[in-house]
Amino acid sequence: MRDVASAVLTILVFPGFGFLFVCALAFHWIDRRVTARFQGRVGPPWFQPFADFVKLLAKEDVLPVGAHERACALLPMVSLAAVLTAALHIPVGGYVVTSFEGDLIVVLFLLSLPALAYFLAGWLSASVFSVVGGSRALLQYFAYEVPFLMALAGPAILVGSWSVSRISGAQSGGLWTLLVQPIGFVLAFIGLIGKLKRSPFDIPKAKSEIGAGPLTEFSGRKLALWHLSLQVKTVVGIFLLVDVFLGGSGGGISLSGVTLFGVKCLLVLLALSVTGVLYARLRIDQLATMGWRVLAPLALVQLLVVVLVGG
Amino acid sequence: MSRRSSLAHLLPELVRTLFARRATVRFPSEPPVLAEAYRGRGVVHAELCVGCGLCVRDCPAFALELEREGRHRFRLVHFEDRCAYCGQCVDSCRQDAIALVSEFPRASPCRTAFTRVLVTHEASEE
Amino acid sequence: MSRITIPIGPQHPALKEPLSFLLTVEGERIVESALRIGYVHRGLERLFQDRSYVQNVHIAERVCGICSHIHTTAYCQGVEALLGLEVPRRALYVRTLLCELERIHSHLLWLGVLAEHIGFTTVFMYAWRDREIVLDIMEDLSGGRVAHAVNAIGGVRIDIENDHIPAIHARLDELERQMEMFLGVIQHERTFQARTRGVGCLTQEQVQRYCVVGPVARASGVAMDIRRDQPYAVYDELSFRVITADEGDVWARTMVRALEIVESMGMCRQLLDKLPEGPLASRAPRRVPAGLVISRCEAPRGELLYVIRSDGSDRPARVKIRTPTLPTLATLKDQLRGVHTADVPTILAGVDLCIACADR
Amino acid sequence: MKGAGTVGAIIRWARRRSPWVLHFNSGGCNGCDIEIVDTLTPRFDVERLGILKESSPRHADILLCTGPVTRQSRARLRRIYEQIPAPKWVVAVGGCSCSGGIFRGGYNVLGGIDQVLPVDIYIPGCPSRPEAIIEGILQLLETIE
Repeated sequence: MRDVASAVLTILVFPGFGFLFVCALAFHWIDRRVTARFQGRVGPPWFQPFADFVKLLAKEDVLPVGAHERACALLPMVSLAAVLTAALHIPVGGYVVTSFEGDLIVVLFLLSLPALAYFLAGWLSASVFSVVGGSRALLQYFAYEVPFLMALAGPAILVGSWSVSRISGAQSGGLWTLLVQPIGFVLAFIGLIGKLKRSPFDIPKAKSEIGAGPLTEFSGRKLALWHLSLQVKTVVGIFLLVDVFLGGSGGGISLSGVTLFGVKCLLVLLALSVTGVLYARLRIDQLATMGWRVLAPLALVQLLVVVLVGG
Repeated sequence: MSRRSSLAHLLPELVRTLFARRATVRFPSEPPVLAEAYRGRGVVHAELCVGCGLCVRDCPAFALELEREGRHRFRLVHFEDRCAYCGQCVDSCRQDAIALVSEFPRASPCRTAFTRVLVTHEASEE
Repeated sequence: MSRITIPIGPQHPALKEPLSFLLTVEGERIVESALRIGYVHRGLERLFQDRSYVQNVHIAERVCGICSHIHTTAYCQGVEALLGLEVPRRALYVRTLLCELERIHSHLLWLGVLAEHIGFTTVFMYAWRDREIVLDIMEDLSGGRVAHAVNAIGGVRIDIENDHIPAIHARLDELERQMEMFLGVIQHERTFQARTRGVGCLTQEQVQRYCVVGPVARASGVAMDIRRDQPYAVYDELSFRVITADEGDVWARTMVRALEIVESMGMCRQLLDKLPEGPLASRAPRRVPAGLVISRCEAPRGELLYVIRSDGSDRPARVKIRTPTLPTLATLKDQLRGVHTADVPTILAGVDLCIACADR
Repeated sequence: MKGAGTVGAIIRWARRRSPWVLHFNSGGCNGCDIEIVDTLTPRFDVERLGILKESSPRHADILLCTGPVTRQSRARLRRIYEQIPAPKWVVAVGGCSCSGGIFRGGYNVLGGIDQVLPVDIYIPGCPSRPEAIIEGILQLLETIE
């Protein structure tokens, strides 16, 4: 009985949904604030993401005629559920809900589900902008996903395990994977930017080109869930990167470990924000070219090095 | 420019901005900073106004109206919602009675609030 | 591949002003585009006929909010010519100074808009932040950030006090430093180049066929500038270069405009240094003798032309405005053919449309 | 929506602190439009007040209109208003969107946003200063139920 209660508590509060929700809003705020500071502005107050979320929940929910209503209602939930589930396998400060051999694959799969949901949302919501945005999202998915997968395969091969917590734990004594596989980290970082559709890869939702992309026709609750799923995805993606490449919490569950983990996460977030403000948005064909001509070969080289030298 | 690196070209400016004095005004909590010359609300020195109507004649937006009831009885009405704040009335006035002061007109949910009587001149010397 | 039709506008984030496009695309390539304008047609030329010459100065100011001063300059210049009025030299200097300040403001604004359209939000923010420097100068001088109400028939309505001049110089110094940074970004930032080089090309021949004017023409190697070719106000007393480029793409237009800002700052300094003493306006009669006049000015977007016909009364019989944006609109069909949909905002921003001017 | 008790208070609080705006130019001269864009940029930065400029009507709460409404843009203005999900508010920015301003009497202008849509707050000025626009929006937010 106590096991069930603690399991429920784990999933709902820490490091489950409640914790992720708070983290997502906090990271989103930090990101906006840092971006604003770099641009010479002040940025939103700390409660801003929460206010936005509540306001959207309380707004009217409309869809245009011709949109697939059930799918449009379901897709944001699928997207959110996928990233929340992925989070259960990723150690946070050394603490993980469930871990098994091969959960890295599951995590990667769950993290790419939102991209498909995003594409379908664009395709099914009966607006030209969202259709264009959706097809761009799909093209972009193919450009970043392969290098991203290969970059994350490197550490797994090195450690000899496909479990996120093992990979994270294996670095506690020795070197961070970042130092062993710098190219892999850079590729995974770039892949993450693509995954999160952040500037300079915010191609599917390019404001000045196609409105809000696939989300153009969404409003109210659905939009709130979409935003939340993207914000949670940011958090989960950063956790994953920290665990796989930056040594996680440094082994074990301790206060210093958790603090260290938090600091590393914030550093990755800062890096994401800085990359976001430094560059102009690329065009989808430029991203595809970059993905296949530069990133994929580099990932291949990194993998070969790992297999030949490390393995 | 001596720097030739093409990746992260904006970085020095980012750092400079980060440590520069903040560019943002603290407007709602502090009063706005307006230039002295700013052409905002219209005010009239009622004692100088003779009701000649030159300002009304030259106003490009028909934002001024002179309601005349006799030689020395008139009201000068200003419609802030029509006004272009161009200052033509200031130029046209030969008595220097009208001025645009450095204060922007306030928003209002109701258009009637924009109709302001600038001068009410009752027959005093008659 | 299937064709879809994308409507852009009249409300669209890529457009600050209403304008409507129907783009037929195959995949991400545009095969055809149809343009519809007229959303901002307010019937201004008719309004000019209904109001007196004095009121019309302010109507001209509101043809366009970005290049407001140059419209009043062209209008006042025309009416002054009809009147045969001698405008005091100090007034002409002030007028020219505002023209150049407005050019800086307009080009910086445009740089920001372009940057936003290629997803370079930071440069957008910086450009608009530094634009405030010019706006501050203009507000201190004229009392208006956007609508300056400086021109009047026969002169100007504001004066530049001598103790103001060092402050203006200091602000221009600040802006000069920032311009160096912007020029660096334009020339060296790789993602910026990737989005603007080779986009929206116009050849010299196309420019001449469509009668394109202003920075767009100069970026295609056509060195035309009313300020040099037919000097008005006091441009014949200033030294400046006419900036041109050969590439004819959006990048070249960016470069031309950025360098023009630098030139304009130099001109502002010359104007402030040479500012003569004297009266600010000569008295203009309300009735204008019958006649027809053509007044040309170099607006931030190119040649602006006012034709004013008078029948001897206190209001014009006809005012016809030919704005620099009009010929540029005609080139869009050519420019948009075959390009990537993502380049549409870049091209639209690149030619710097001013629909409020074009529609009137 | 009249929320009862705490939930209603939270929703009201959220609405006041997260107004997303959509900008529509119904035929203005650009003056107010560039001042609206100016409120987003470093000098005024309305993001610190929670205001975001959205690109899709579906995401917006407040419609910021400029211009005297030309005949050609009237239908579009109404359509965009209808696309915004409730609760929604309309702000008329600038003299010409309040009353037609200097363009009043033109053959192609209707003379003000309130000829087409119910306007919740009028911001005068030609063009309205960024401060005036911010002040107007804040004044509108005060009245949100």
